Amino acid sequence: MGEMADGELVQLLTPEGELTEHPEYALSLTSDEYRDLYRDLVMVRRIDAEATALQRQGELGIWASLLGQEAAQVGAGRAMRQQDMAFPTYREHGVGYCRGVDPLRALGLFRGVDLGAWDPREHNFHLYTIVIGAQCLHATGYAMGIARDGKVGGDDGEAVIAFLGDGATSQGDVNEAFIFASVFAAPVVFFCQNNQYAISEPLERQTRIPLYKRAAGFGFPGVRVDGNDVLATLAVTRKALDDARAGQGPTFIEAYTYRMGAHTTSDDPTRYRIASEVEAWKLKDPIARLKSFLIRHEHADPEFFAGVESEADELAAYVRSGCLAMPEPAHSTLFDHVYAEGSAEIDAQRASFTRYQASFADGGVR
Amino acid sequence: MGEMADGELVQLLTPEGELTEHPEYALSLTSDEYRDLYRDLVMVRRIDAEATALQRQGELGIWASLLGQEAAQVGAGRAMRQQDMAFPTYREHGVGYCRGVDPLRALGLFRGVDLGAWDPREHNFHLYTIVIGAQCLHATGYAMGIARDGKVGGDDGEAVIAFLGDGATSQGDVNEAFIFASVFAAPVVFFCQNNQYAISEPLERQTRIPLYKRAAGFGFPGVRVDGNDVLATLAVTRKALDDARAGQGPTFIEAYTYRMGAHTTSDDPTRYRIASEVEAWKLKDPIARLKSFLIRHEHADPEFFAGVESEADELAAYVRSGCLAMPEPAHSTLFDHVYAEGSAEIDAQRASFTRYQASFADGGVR
Amino acid sequence: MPTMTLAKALNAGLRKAMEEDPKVLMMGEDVGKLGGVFRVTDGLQKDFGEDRVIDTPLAESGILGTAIGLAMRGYRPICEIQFDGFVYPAYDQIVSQLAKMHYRSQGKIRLPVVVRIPFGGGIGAVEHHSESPEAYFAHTAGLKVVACSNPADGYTMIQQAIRSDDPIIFFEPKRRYWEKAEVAEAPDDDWYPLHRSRTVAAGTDCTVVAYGPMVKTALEAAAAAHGERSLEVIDLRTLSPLDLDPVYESVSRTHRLVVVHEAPGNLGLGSEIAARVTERCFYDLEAPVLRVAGYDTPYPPARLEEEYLPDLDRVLDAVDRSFAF
Amino acid sequence: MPTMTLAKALNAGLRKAMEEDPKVLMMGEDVGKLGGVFRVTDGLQKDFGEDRVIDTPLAESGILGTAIGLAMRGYRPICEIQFDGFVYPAYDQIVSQLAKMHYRSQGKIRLPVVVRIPFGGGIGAVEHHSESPEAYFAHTAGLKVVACSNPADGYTMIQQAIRSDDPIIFFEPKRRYWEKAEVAEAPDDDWYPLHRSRTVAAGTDCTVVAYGPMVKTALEAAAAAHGERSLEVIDLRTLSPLDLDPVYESVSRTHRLVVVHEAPGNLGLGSEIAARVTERCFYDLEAPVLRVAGYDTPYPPARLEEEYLPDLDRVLDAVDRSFAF
Ligand SMILES: Cc1ncc(C[n+]2csc(CCOP(=O)(O)OP(=O)(O)O)c2C)c(N)n1
Ligand SMILES: Cc1ncc(C[n+]2csc(CCOP(=O)(O)OP(=O)(O)O)c2C)c(N)n1
Ligand SMILES: [Mg+2]
Ligand SMILES: [Mg+2]
Repeated sequence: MGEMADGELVQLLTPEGELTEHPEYALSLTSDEYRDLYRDLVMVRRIDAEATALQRQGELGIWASLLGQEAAQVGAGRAMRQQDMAFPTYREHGVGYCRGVDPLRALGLFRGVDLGAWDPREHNFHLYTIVIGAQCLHATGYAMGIARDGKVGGDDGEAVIAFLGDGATSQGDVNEAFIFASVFAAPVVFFCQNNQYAISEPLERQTRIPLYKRAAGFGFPGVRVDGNDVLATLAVTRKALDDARAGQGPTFIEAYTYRMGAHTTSDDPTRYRIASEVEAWKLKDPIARLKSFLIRHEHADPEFFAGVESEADELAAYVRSGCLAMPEPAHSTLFDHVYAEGSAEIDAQRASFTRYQASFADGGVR
Repeated sequence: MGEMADGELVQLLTPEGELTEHPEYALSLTSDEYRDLYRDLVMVRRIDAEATALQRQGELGIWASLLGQEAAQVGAGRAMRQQDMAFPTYREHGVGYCRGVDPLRALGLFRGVDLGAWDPREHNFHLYTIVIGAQCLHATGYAMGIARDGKVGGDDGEAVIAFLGDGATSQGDVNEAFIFASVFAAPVVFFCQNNQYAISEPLERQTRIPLYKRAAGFGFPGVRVDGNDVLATLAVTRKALDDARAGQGPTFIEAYTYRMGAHTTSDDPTRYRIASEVEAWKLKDPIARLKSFLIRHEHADPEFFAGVESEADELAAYVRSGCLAMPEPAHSTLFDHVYAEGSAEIDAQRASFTRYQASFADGGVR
Repeated sequence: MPTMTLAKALNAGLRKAMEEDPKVLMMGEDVGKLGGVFRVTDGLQKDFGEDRVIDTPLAESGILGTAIGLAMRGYRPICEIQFDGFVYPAYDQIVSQLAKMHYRSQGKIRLPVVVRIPFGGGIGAVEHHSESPEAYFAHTAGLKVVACSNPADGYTMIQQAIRSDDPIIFFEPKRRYWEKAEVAEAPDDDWYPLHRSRTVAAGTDCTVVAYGPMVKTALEAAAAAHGERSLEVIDLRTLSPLDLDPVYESVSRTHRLVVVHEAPGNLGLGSEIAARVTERCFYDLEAPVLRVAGYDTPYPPARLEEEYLPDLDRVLDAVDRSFAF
Repeated sequence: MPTMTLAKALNAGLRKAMEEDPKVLMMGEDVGKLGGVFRVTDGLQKDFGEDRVIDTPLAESGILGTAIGLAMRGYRPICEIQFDGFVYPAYDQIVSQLAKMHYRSQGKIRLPVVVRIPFGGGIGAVEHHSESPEAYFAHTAGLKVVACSNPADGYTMIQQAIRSDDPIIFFEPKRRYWEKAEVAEAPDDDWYPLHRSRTVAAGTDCTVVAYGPMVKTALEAAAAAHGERSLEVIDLRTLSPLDLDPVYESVSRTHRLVVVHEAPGNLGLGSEIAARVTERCFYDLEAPVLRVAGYDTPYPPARLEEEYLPDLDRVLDAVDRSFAF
């Protein structure tokens, strides 16, 4: 495990930054588009780095870093059309960025001020899901709804992309999602970032064969793409979403990548993996790779890179100051939105809570 | 769906009762062995018929008939060695018969006098499992235990066979069982009787491609066998169990068959399937097929068949009288065996129940 | 409308809801061609099509999880769980996803999903077919839980549940499916609210609270006691949030309360009702609240279920014990 | 043995059980090399090997289901559920399989499976990491449910649970993992029985019952009230079956009872305790049993958990309210 047969993997850009050809997937972008992807990668990494720093300084309770997975997320995020819907795990900050979610909104959950504060409909980007695999069924159901709405097979086609990790493939819910998606030919793409670990557990605790092969047994295609290659990820995901919108049903994409950092800021990966493995993956860094390409093929000049850097600095500063300025949730919001149509019981509990809290304000020492 | 490509299916005996060859699976039996299999099929069908009759007469609350699936069950049951362990659903009366479980014991659950009364260890045949799919994980765990006990790869190898239906393949638990079995190379055979229906739902509500193909995506072999061919089923299952005992890990077997009767006696299949389909499958009857073979190739004479008939009559009479004679469970057994180590709370409830019941015996009209 | 069985009344209610709102979907195992194992969805697929009455793969978590996704897309799915004992594979989707979504999204996502569960025993079934899992859901914040007890309520409550923007676990007393009663077709605003308990027999000596299948049992007990003792029977109807005002009021008059349910007593609905009523009516009660419930054992073989399940005699015995205090 | 944290005490208890019985296995997500996210299984895989400390696929139902199979084969598996909120995918295997097997097999199959669940809030975690699901299991006949509250109990109770032939849901108060106390290495027969409650502070004015993380809170309340009011604190320890004899005895002296837990109040353990104590001690009680519990909302964002969770002040407030009755 961990090593793959060459040829299995869709790659369009080598780790050295050279374009390669693939018989099934082609992508030709303008310089602008290449540069935009580069900018995305840098921004996404910077947001992540800033959040990690904020956690270290006690401003976030925890943070799930995407370091190393930027290309997979930006490739997938940019493959989506406006009308497509994404169902993320807790790590898809990069996809959220592509969907126009203010990075500050993504911090709320980790800071502990809310449980997800953006409007999923505004961005077509659902709230984070922490229970492993559960979102794959939601995505499938949503996609079934798209089909029922007649939004497949025509010009107004819509598709769904469900994100999941390599560990998640072991959950019953994920396999049930494959079944529902297949049986109902739902327009959904299962985008699995195989970052080689589920917390401490290496991939061989979840499977004995490459993950992308799982899909065939459920009756739909599985593709393994180099998840550190933003071009290949973009091309493969675009094709899968196009197929879904066209009414071809689901595709499973295994984006082969690596979690460069800890599982979350609470984790200590030195307990379960060796430094040399991390070093080896550094050579496949998704940003360095695209940068080499941009430079070699003169898609970008030093000014461009400097500009991106300073843009990233600004974004980081925005994230930092915005995080520190996030208002604390008002105590009584504890009781808000338990039910859409309210409940006398919750109202009563809120009232007694308010009275109780007021009893302190009254200066009463209990 | 429903139609399969020829060649996919392992068959050793045609519906007309002629032997055919299969490149991978061969079986050569003595006349005695052929006759024994025939006897098994007839006994199993007769037990089933009698139980169905008993239900109609109100002696059983419900019955799940195996009519049409005799060959699949006898083939699998006879493929097992003494030391192998079976985990049935609620329909494997035929396997239970092969494992030496008194058919009366299997009736208890359906009569409502117990929840499974045989000793699973005595017969290496676990209690029936009604919650779809749950037993596949038990079987896998049991098989993991076999491996831990060092009972694979040597002469004292043991294996497990888990029974499941076509509908069951959609359950998360079943797919998780595939994953655990594969990852831990557990000596377990998943024996799926694809009888084309999950109650009223035809196979295409569970899958778009043949079920046996599911296994490959989990990293172990899947085979489709003619489940109405007892010889093929025996050969395929024997091979799979041998592989498991030898430490080769799991196999998935799809026994392609048909549920000739209703799902259970509570069901009305005329609501969801057409008579012609049933008629077509009648031509593939597993017993008629073996009988033609036995006659044509002179493995058995009319006496033999007459003997089997009268043996079956005796068995049916035994089942009938035994069922009617089954003792009602004593009321206080309600409180038995809730805990292995007891509970003061249950003791107290039993005591108050006994007092309460005694208050009626005292002639008190309440 | 005529006299009809509970199963028919539910069917009529589902049909009406599907006619009124094209976003209403029915999904589950065998709900289509077969019309459900209890025929509650009989004829719906024929009339509304396979896109609206969906035979799903055999996977309860899948049913609930995809229903959540469909609800996010604007649909109003009704999930049928075939029997009470088969809801547990969907537990995570119900408890961690369905129940919490409105709260965590600060009201931005509404999940108007109804989960229909035939529940309770008394039909001589095999194991896992006679469970009473309502407390598992009532303890879960974010869910609303109701139980109907008769055809008239079945007809209206299912429609109200479908119209509600909250997720609702809808319990149907399977052993009452075949019992008939008058069902009135009422204009909406005359309907009794979904989340209200209702006094179904007036009395003065002792209050008896029940829900689902046990309402009939409680009424039978009241009839049997008639002349000797006057029992007031309250049909709880809403199991979460509870509506105990009618109970408090009743207990303030009767001074005694017996709660009846099939589910095991330990941490059953009866415990919560006892705790609350005692807190509210502490000085009114002349005896502790007594509970008549299933024992704290797994559901027994069918031939023992008569002993396991509360019946008229056990209700009257509890009333006696209340008076003996 | 020295002073140690609860996490270390549990680790020592697990280690001892594994040394004593080669059939004891540990299984779960990240329990091997990592030693569990709370390090409760730290070092066990190194010392007992990968065959006895098993990193499983990421599937809780799979963990429980295979543990059941392993138990049928003669093993004594201990399953770790990583956090409280992740036990629900395994709910069916626990409630329909693990809990019922001994009963349905008429005692022929014993399933000595321990399910360890770090539970409760107060650590500033994200959603699904601070749940208190104990009532879901305590309502389930066939399971035994316990909660430890301190290192000494952690060390002994985990060993007793592993030795028990019944399936046990073992709750560990995660926010107390890092708190230290003396742990005594005692000969077996001196050990306090697993299924017994224990009075941890004597008092005369009001009884306070708590378990798991709230025991410390109750003790702090007792200390804070000291001089003014004398609180008797009982650590429940066994959540099912309940052992309420010490509570009845205490209430017969104090005449007042407050029950404290983090789980939502509605159908929480407090409701059952209130119902039973009122039934048994009806004439002893000078006030209704009062409950201090989490509110009936989903677990809130971390920055609101201080408001959500019972604390010393809320306990004292309830004591005040009891006296005001
Ligand atoms: C049902 C469930 N079980 C356990 C967890 C705890 N947990 C959080 S992340 C994680 C590992 C997930 O691995 P993977 O799917 O590969 O995603 P990655 O974190 O690597 O992106 C685990 C076990 C959880 N969140 N949900
Ligand atoms: C978890 C669960 N859901 C639903 C049921 C109700 N049920 C009993 S049998 C059955 C169909 C099973 O079909 P299949 O697996 O093909 O087995 P077959 O009955 O055809 O042998 C269903 C839905 C159940 N027993 N368990
Ligand atoms: Mg991973
Ligand atoms: Mg079938």
